[in-house]
Amino acid sequence: MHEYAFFLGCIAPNRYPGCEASAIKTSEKVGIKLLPLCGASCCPAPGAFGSIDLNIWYAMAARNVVLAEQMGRDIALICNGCYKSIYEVNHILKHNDELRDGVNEVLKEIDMEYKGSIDVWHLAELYYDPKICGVDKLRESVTRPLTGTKIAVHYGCHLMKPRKERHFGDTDHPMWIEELVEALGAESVQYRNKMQCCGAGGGVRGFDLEHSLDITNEKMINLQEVGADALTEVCPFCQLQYDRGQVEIQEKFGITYGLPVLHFNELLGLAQGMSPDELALDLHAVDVSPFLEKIL
Amino acid sequence: MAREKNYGNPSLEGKLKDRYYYSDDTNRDFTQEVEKIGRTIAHMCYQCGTCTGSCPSAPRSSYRIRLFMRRAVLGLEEEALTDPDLWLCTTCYSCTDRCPRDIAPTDVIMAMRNLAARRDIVPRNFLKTVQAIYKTGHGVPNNDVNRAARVKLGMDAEPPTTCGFPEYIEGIKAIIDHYGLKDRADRILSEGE
Amino acid sequence: MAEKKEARIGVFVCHCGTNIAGSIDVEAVKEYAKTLPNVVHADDYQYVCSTPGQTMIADAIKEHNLTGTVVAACSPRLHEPTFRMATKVGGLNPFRFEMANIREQNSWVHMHDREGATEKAKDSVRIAVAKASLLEDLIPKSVPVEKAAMVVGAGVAGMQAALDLANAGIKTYLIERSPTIGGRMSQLDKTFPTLDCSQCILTPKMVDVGRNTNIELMTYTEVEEVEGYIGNFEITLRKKARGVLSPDEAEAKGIVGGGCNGCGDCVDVCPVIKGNEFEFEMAPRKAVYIYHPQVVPNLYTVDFNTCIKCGLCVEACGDKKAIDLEMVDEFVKVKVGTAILATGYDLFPIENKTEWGYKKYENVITGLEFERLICASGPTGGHLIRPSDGETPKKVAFVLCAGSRDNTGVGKPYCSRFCCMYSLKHAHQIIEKIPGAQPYILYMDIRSFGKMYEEFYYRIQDEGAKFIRGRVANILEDATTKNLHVFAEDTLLQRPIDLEVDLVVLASAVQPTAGADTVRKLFGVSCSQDGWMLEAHPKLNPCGTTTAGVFLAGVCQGPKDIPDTVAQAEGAASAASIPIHRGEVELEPYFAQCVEEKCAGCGMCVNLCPYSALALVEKEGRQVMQVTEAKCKGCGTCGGFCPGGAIRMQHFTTPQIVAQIDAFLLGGEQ
Amino acid sequence: MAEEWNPKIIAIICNWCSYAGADLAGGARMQYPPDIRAIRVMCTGRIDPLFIMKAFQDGADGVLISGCHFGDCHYLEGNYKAAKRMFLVKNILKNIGLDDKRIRMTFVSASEGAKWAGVVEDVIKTVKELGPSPLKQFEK
Repeated sequence: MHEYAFFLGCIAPNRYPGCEASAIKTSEKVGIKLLPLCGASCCPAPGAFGSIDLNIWYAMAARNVVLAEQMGRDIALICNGCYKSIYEVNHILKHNDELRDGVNEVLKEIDMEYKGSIDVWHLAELYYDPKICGVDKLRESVTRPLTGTKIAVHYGCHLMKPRKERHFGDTDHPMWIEELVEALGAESVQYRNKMQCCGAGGGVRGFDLEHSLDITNEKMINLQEVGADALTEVCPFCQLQYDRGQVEIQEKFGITYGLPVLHFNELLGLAQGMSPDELALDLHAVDVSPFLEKIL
Repeated sequence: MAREKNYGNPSLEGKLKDRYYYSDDTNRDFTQEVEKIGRTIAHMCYQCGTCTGSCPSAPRSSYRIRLFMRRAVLGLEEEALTDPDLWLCTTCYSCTDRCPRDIAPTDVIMAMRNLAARRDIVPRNFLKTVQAIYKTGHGVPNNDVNRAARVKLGMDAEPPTTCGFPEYIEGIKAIIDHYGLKDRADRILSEGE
Repeated sequence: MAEKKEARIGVFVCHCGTNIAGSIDVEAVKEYAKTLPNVVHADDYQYVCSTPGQTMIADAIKEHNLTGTVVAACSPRLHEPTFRMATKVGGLNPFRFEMANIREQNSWVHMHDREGATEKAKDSVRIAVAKASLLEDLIPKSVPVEKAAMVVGAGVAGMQAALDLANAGIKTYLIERSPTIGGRMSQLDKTFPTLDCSQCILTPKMVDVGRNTNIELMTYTEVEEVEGYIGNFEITLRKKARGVLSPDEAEAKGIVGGGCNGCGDCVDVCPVIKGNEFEFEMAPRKAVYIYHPQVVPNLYTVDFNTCIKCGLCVEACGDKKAIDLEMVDEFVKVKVGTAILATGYDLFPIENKTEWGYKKYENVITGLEFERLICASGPTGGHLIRPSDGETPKKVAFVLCAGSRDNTGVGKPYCSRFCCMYSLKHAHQIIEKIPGAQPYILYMDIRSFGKMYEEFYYRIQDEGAKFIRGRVANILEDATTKNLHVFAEDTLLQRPIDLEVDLVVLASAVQPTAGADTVRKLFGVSCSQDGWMLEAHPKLNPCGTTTAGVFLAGVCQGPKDIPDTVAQAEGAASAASIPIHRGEVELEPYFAQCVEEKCAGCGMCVNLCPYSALALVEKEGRQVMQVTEAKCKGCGTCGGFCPGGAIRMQHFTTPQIVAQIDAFLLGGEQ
Repeated sequence: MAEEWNPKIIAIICNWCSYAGADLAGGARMQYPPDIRAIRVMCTGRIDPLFIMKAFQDGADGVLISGCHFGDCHYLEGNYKAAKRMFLVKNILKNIGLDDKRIRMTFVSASEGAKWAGVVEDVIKTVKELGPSPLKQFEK
C-alpha cells in the first residue's frame, strides 16, 4: 500500500463530495491509501491569493505542506488548482532559500517550519505511474467497463503548465489521461483545442463571469462537434466551471448543451462498480443520467 | 509625463489628451520590481506576440498580454496597474509555455497584480475570497446542502480540513494578519460599498 | 636557480588608447616594472603594436643590450607574432619575447576597479619578466608540405573549395558521406533573390567536379582517423560498402568493360521499397538506388540496411558485374597538407516544438520539403500539393523563426539567417504557380540584408504576399478538412488572429549535421556554444581554425546563404593553398626534449603521448627516451608527468613555469 | 587583517580553450573580480602536480586549472591526463590538511566567455569563504 496525505482543497469536499469519496475508494483498490490531512485549508486559490500577494500564497500553501511533513507522507491531491499551489510552492521553496526563509519567518509565529521533506502528486499521475499503479493495474480494477461511451478529456492548465516547471512533457498533444480513460473501457475522443483553458482560473470567474463563460462556451462548441457522451477532468474547479457553467451559459447566452461532466475519480468509481448514489452525482448541475444510462 | 494643456475645458482636455510617450515615463524600479516578484526576465521581451496568440482571453476582450509585457519593459507603471484588463488573465500559462524568450508572461501579470493590490486596486471577488478563507480556511466554504450530501455518502458532514478541525483556523488567521491582509480587504470592500 | 648569463629585460607597457589606460594606471605599471629584478629598461606607448611601437622595441633591444622583451598589452593570441617579429628585428631570437595580457584578461574585465586592475597588471608584468629572464633561443622547425588537400563535404561549399584548389594545381580529395555530391543546394528548387534554378547553376559545377583530373572524388566515404599536423596530415578514410563497383574499380578487378554505368536495370527488379531521404521520404526508392537523375558520380548504391540480398539486381546487371552484395567497408589512407571542412547543416527537428504540430498534422511541412514539392524534378513534378489529399493549396502560411531565435532550450538561440529570404521566395513561387494563391508570411522581423535582398522583399510584397507581424503561437488542425488554423497575434493590428490555411510551411531552424561533431573532433576543431565549428577569429580569420592547416567553409561554421557560402569556400581554398604553394611551414618549436642524464628509462611517458612521438632507445648501454620532433606537437603531457623531471618542454620548461609561480606568490609586495 | 583580505589565486590554463575563453570574456567585457592571475600553458596535460604543490607551498590560497572539454582537447587527450592527476593532487592536499576545494579543475571552451567569468567568480568566492591558506603561517 502506498500511503499519502490526502489534500482535499475546497471544491471537492464542499461542492462535489463524490470526488472526495470516489478518490478514497478507487485508490484503495489499486494499492493507494489516502490518509486525511487534518486541518488543511484552501490551497490557497492561486488566482485569488497569488494575485494579491504571492508571499501570503507561499506561506499559506507552505502551511499545508508542513501538515503533511508532520505526518511524514507525500501529498496526493485531486485538483489542478491545488496542484498549482501545493506542488509549485513546495518546488519553489525547495530551491529558493530567500523565499523559504521568508516563509519560515511567518510560519514561526504559528510554531511551524517548512523543511522541504516531501513531494506532491496529483492522484491521476499516481494512477498513471507504473511504479505506483499504472494503466494495467487500473484496467484490472475495473468491474463495470464503460464500454460504448465516448469520453472527452479536459486536462486543465495548472497540472501540466508551464511545462518547464512540471514533469509531464508535451502540453500540446498529451494523451496520458486518454490512456487512463481507455483503461476504463471507454472510447476517448479528441476535439479541437483540447488544451485550452476552461475559463475559470486566475479569478476571472469571479471577476467577469460572462468573459469566463465565453471561454467555456468555446470549449463546449468544440466538444459538441465530436459528440462526446461525457467530459472528464481532473480538477473540481474545471468541473465546476463546466458543470455549473453550462447552467450559467443557458441563463446568460440561451444555449443548452447538457453534457455530463465527471471528475476522473467519479468515472473510475463508476467503472469500479460504485453506484451513482455513492458518488452524490445528484449534486451535479448537469444531469448525468444520459451518461449513466449508457453504462448501467 | 503627459503635458497638461490647460484649456480649461474638461471635454477638450479629454479629447485632446497628450498621448506622447516621454522618456521620463519609464520607471525602471517598476520593471525591476515586476521581475523580482514574478521571478522572470520581463525586460527580455521582443514583442513577437506569441503570448497574445496563445491567450484564451485575448479573442474576447481588449486584454493583450503583449502590451503588458511592453509596459513591463518600459516601466509604464501607471498604465499597467490601472488597466482593468490586468484582471482578465486566467493564468492558463500557455504563453509561458510558448514564449521563445523563456519569459513567464503569466508571472509578469501576477507580479503586476501584486503591485496593483499594494495600491488597493483589487477586484472585489478576490478580496471576498480572502475574507472567506480568513473565516473558514476555505475559499469555497461548506454549506448545508453539501453537508447533507456528505452524510448520505457515509462521510462526516464536515471534511477533515479546517471545517472539521476549526482549531487550525487560528494559524491561518495569524498568517493573513501577519500581512494585515484581512484588515485591508475589509477596508477596501467597505469603501466600495 | 642560478642564471648562466645575466638577463637584461625590457618592458613595454601599452595604453591601447583607452582600452588599457582607461582602467589601468599605465605609468604606475611602467614605474613598477623598473623596480623588478633583471629589468633594465621600461617604457610605455599609446599603441605598442603600431610601427613606431615596434620600432621602439627593436631600438631598445640594441640600445640596452637586452636579452629578452616583455610587452604588457593584449592577448598573446592576438599579437604575440607581431612582437616576436619586432624582437627579431631588434636582433634577438623571437622566442625571447613574453607577453603580459593586461587587456582581455585585465582592463576589459575589471573596467571599474582601477586599483585592482593596476595591481593585477603589475603582477602580470612581474610574472612575464620572470619567464622572460629564463627564455632561450629557439629555432622553429621547417617541414615540407604535402602537395595535396582534402575537402570534407561536397555541398556547394565543398565543391567550390575543391574546384578552386584543383584549379590552382593542387591534388584534392573531395570526401562526401552520401552517395552523391551536391548537398543541400541540390535539393533546392529556385534560389533567392535571382530565382535561378538551383540545379541549373549547380549541375555544371557538379559535372566539373566529376571531370576535374585534380579532384579525387570519394563519395559514400567518411573520415575515420586524422593523424599528423599541418603539411603532413595522414587521414584514414572509410569507404563505405556501396555494393556497386565503378567502371574503374571493375577494371581493377579485371572485369573488362564492366562496372556501373548508371543504366538502372537493377532498380526495376529490386523488390525492396523505402522512402527516398533526398525527397524527405515523400517519394520511394529501392534498396538499390540513386537519389535523383543528376547524381555525380552516376553510380548506384545498395542500401545494406534494407537490402534482403535476393540477388535479382545481380542478375539484372548481367555482364557488367557491377553489383557485389558481399562488399565490405574499406579503409584508405591519404596524405594531405591542408584540409577544409564543409559539413553543412541539417534542419532542427521542428517536431520538438510541439505547438506547431509538425509530424502530427499532415499539412504542416518544412521549408526544405516545400522545395522538393515545388521542384519540377521533385516527387510531384513541381505541382505543389497538400500531403493530406493531393489538392493544390490556395492559402499557405509561412511560419518564420520556427525554432530560431528561441531561448527556451528547445529551439536555437541564433538567427538561421536564410529562412526569411527563402520564405519570400516560396511566397513568390506559389503566386507564380498557383493562380489565386495567397501566401501569408508570419514574421517577427524580415531580415533582408544581402545584395538585392531588400529589393526582393519589395517585389514579393508587391506581388501580393501578406505579411503578418507576429510569431505563430500554435497551430490546430481541422479534423475533417485537414485545414490548419494558425494562431498568432497581428502585433501591428494588436489583434489575435485565427488564420485558416491549406498548408503551413515552417521555416525551421538549422543545426550542424549529425556527423559534424565527430569530424570536428577528429580534426581538433573547437565549436562555439551552439555547436557550429569555431573559426580562428570571427572577423579577421573567419576561414581558419585553431588547428593549423584546417579551414572551414559554408554553414558548418554558422548559418549562411549560398553567396556567403561560396565566398567563404573560395576564401578557405585560398587559405588552404598558401602553405601548399609555399611548400614548407614553420612549426612552433615547443618540442619535448629528453634530458638523458636524468632519464631513468622507465618508459611511462611513451604511452602518454597521443602522437606516438616518444620511444625508448638504447644509448650507452641503457634505455633512454627519444623524441621524434616531427611528431611532437608540444602539448607537454609527457613533461607534466615525468617522475624524474627528465623531460624538458621547450618554451614551457619547469624552471620557467616555476619562476612564474614564484614571481606571483613570492615576488612583489607581500 | 583589518582591511578586506584579497586571496592569491593562480590559474594555470590551456592556450586553446580556456585561455581563449578568458580572452572572449574580455572581448565581451564581462566583469569579474581581479583576484586571479593566469599562467598560460599549451595544454593542461603539461601541468606537473608539483607546480600546484609549489604554488601552495609559496602561499597560494587557491589554484584553478582549466582546460578544454573532454573530447575537445587540442592534443586529443591532455585534459584527461590532467584531470586524472587532479585526483592525486586533491588527495595529497587532504592528507596535508588543506581543504581540497582550494584546487579546482574546470573545462571552459574557447566559446565560453561567460562560463569563464562565472568560474572565476565562483573560485574566488569559494576561496574567500575558506579564508587564507593555513600554509602561509609557516612562510614567515
